[in-house]
Amino acid sequence: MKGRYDDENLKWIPVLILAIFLFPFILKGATSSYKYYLYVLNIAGIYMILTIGLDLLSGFTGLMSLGHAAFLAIGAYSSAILVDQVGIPFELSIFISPVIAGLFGLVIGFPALRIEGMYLGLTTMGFGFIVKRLIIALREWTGGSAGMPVSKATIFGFTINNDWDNYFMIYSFVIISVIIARRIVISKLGRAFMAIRDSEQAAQASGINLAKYKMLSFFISGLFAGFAGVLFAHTSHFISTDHFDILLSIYFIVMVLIGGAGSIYGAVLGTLFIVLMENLFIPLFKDGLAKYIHLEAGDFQAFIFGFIMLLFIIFQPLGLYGMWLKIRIYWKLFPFNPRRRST
Amino acid sequence: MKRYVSIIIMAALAWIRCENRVTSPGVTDTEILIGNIQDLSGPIKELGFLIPSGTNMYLDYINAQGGVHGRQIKMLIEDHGYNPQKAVVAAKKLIEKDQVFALYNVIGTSTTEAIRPILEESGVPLVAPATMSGTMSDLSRKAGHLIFHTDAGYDVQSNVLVDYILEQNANAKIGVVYQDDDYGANVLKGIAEAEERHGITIQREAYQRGATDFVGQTGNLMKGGITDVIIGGIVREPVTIMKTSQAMKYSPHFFGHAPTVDARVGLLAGDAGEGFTSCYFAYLPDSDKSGPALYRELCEKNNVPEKMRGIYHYYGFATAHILVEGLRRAEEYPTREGLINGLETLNNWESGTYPPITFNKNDHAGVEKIMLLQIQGGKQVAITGWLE
Amino acid sequence: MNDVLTGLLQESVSGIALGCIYALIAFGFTLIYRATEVVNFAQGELMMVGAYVNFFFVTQFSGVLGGVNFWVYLFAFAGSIIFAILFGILLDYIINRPLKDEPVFSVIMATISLAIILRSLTAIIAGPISLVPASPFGDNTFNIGSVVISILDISIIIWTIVLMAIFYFFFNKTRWGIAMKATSTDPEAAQLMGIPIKQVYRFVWIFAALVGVIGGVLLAPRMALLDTNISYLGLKAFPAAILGGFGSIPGAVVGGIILGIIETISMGTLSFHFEWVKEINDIIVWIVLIVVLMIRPNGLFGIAKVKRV
Amino acid sequence: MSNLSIQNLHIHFSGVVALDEVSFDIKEGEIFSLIGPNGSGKSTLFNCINGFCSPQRGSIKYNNVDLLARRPHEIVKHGISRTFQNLQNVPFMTLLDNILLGAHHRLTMRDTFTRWISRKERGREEALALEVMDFLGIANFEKKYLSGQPYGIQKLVEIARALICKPKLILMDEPAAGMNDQETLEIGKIISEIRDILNITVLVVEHDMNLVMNISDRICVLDSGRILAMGEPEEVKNHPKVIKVFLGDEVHA
Repeated sequence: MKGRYDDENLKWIPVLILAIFLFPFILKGATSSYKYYLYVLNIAGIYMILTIGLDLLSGFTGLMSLGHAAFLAIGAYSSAILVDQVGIPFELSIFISPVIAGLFGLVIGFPALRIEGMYLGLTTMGFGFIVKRLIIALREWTGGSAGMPVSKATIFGFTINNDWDNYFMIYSFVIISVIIARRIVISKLGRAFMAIRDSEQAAQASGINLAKYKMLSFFISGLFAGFAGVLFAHTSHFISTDHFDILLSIYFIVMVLIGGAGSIYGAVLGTLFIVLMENLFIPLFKDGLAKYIHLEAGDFQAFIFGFIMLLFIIFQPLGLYGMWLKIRIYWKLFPFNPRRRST
Repeated sequence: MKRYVSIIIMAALAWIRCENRVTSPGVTDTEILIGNIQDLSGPIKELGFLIPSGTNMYLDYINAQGGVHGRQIKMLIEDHGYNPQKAVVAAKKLIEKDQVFALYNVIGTSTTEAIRPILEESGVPLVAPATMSGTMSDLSRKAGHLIFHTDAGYDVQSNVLVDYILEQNANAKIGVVYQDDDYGANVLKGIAEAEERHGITIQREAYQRGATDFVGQTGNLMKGGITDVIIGGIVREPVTIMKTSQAMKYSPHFFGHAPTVDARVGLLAGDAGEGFTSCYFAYLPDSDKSGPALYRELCEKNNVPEKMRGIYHYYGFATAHILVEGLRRAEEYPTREGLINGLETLNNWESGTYPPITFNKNDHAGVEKIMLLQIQGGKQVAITGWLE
Repeated sequence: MNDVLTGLLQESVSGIALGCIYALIAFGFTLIYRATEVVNFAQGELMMVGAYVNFFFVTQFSGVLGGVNFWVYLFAFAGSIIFAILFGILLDYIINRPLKDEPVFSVIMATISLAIILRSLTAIIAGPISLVPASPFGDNTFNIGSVVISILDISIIIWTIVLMAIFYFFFNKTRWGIAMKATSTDPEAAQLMGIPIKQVYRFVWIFAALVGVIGGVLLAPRMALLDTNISYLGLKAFPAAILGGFGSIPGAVVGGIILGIIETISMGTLSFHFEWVKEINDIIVWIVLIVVLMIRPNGLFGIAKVKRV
Repeated sequence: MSNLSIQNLHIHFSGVVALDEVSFDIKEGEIFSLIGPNGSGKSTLFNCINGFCSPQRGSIKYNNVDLLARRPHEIVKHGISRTFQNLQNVPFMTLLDNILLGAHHRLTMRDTFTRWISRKERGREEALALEVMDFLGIANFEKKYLSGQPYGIQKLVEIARALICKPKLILMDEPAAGMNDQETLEIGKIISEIRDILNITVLVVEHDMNLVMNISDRICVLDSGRILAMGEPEEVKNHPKVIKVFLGDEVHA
């Protein structure tokens, strides 16, 4: 019997995974500055893991979070302290640190039982500030606002040395995260999350304990973010409170929404789009343009970024994944395309 | 015969040296590429604009004279928006893609700390990071041997200020107002050292980045009977604090760290700012040394607008001297090691803009001297020589 | 004891003035949220634009009128208000119209990108160097007992009261105001009743721009230096709007003032007497907010939305 | 044997009395209808049974279990499920997932994890839903997203979601609202079948008098929170007070 989950062209997935792992080799052949491109992709990969978790929370469960950079920070700092100061091996820290972030998720999940919508968003934003302050206050371990250096990751004796190694480590974890998140979404858990988002009453009438599942959603989201934090710490080798700015949290939500909330692939695409846009395309564009006009103000990059985002939202409000679905439907129906909605 | 052989050997040697010339990244026969990472879109974008402008003014001057060893110095500027993550991206771009010879004047403490691992990995030296963190020149830290720090740390500044205050008035009660971030943490580090050395306690008052209101802090200083206040702010904070205390009829002596050496402090604070004492680690743009004189001359020549001239623009100009001197002292066909070795030969070197600078294998803190300046009649006047 | 009381009073006056600025920004949030359920992340940027525009007008008019005097400020203020109205109309066309059928989240995203655009565009146009804003009131102060009050602070407080009174009158007594109220309660029903909701939405954006610009004009002289960073005050006004209850006009004012006072007092008297307050005084506002929301999930003045099943 | 027993239920919201001393019993295996004008407290009664509202006085017992002491999500464990007046579905989930949502408490967490790995297990989960869908005649729609489906289908999905948890009592809030005559007949048939084939007690709130009269074993008439009349359809139909409330005074005048 063909299961209902198999309708999404599983045969392409191994090809995609292969492409992900072959990409650095192609890049290396194509350009000598491949390490720079790989580094940007690595950031995107780390953020992807976080935004997948954020999507489970905000896109699927409908609980707004504007403080996700805090979970990233908790994961990063826990792992840095555990590995470098307590002496726990990295392989173990991968499991412990996300759980710590997840437990913090429970702490912030507790107000979420009563607070909703934008109110919750702002509560989580406050949580972000509180965590930042906590990190500064624990300066004995965290180095306070000066930040702290972090050692390189070592997995089973193999040290992850440079961007090349990081790429393979990070994207392996990204693939695992996507698979786990997909599994969550199509299981009882995911249904419960979506039911909470769309109708709390129906969820309760179906026997879903709102409190338990909201907390669970925060916990899982914290796990993903904390895990991203572990990778963040051990691949950038230096963390400080400046890394985990409130604006970063807002960017995370932007990534999820640009991709299309409520879809795992959307979160991945949105993250890739924003990170590449901000760190790669716009600087390159600026370099290209600098040959012709002299740019006095450095805000030019930010302006282009905001402008592209605005155009994107106005012309594609459903996000990248929505755009992809539209294109797919377009080709499926090819000669008989529906007219554009004229309103 | 012997002559021919020796000529051939000489030619071969010259050829080998020629081969060596082009291997160093960022250096061609006509150009040296330098990378600079500034905050062009973040909270201190004003500095991100002014400092490189000053640097470029000096580099243009040097380039017009034929450059260093016949090479023009070209500086590429990237933005980090005061975000360490973006600083790393920018550094990677400069080093991997643009292939710069060296990094220079990266601004901010956390941002500079964040690119340490990259410096270590790629062996690119960083000359004159624009941060006054005291631990920047610590050689035992990662990439320590690659960083040449030319700013006096905030801890040094705090120490000197406390020493000076106690010298003037042994019974002074000192208070400090600090920004509650890494800037403040560095200030407090020096304050704690000074407390221990003198056996005094200093009242601490915090404020948040971007705060507009200092009534609470000023009131607290007043209640604590503080006679000498050290302000670890930039421009807005000393101005507002001095105006607030004037309104509250509270008149202690005010002191500030290097970022407060801005002509606008005197301008904005008016008579409330009279007597405000700040400290700086270079000669002021209007002093009569050779560096400042050149600065004024170049400003006139390039028609630099009046609002751009000032301590930040000058700072970019002043630190560029050290970079250029380092490049001069590197070999004729510079390598990164050559630049490092060249800079490490500086021994009490007078740039005209800075106090005598010394770098060697064991010391990468070029300047640990500061000079106190006081606002008198709305203008900053040097009131001491170099203090250590 | 007397000393403490004076200190508290002194800090409260400053706190109220600061709180009024927060209230004005929070009020901008409230207006747009009430009508469209959109949280306008660009409200702080609107304020920043207002401050810059006012600065521009002051320099221009003082050039025309020869020197800075009372009339210059008046004309500049009038100019800023006209600008605000035009700007509000523009925003309605850019943000609201194209996205009127789209989910609320898209509009929120649009406001985030608008915030980025405004911040960078202002810096590109005005240049990265900080400006020195002037105030018609200078640094003048007066004393009540031992409490020093700056005239600038008083003018901020008075302006906020006047604006709130005008808006209160508008919303409760005029036809347009009542139409806007109706639209915010139930847009579909309002449309059926013949209320032109397109115009109502345009009015909402104009008002939001107006309070933003006025807030900017009032705040700029208090900042000593004018740079684009003042837009981050928008983020600080969020808790004010939330504390009062998103969508409530008195809530915005009360929330703003409470937060303003908490901020100054925690920096002042509290941290003088309790050393540990220094460790938390940038998050004390958030702690208060979270505690209040735990007790009243819809803020102090907010009303819970009832959903029929 | 008395199954659901409601005693002296009283609830008021800020002065407005929604239910006033309402008492009745529902026997196992009957179709019991609640009728009454808008605002007479029918939905409130449902919400009380379901735990969304807590009444000021009175008791609701099901098989001697005090339902008022349970939280909303626990009610379904005691064999009571419900449908809603306004559709409470998840639009961006497939029909199958929407229905499986109702099976939430039947699937344990451990099964969930095995299901992650084993495709066979997933098939078993789907079979649960397909069974119910077959019963309601909406099979073959299972992979479609709910959003964009006709109203009738969405309504049936609600019923399917209530049925999949194998309840002993099902509360149906206006199942025929917004449907045409043909669909209403269908719904009536389905309600009868639910009782006859699945042996589920049905408590239904409905405005469509024809439907109510056709399917009900007993009817309770509510007006302004009070019980006007209760009994067999014929009995209620001819009750003078009921005629007065439903048809107005002019009939008698």
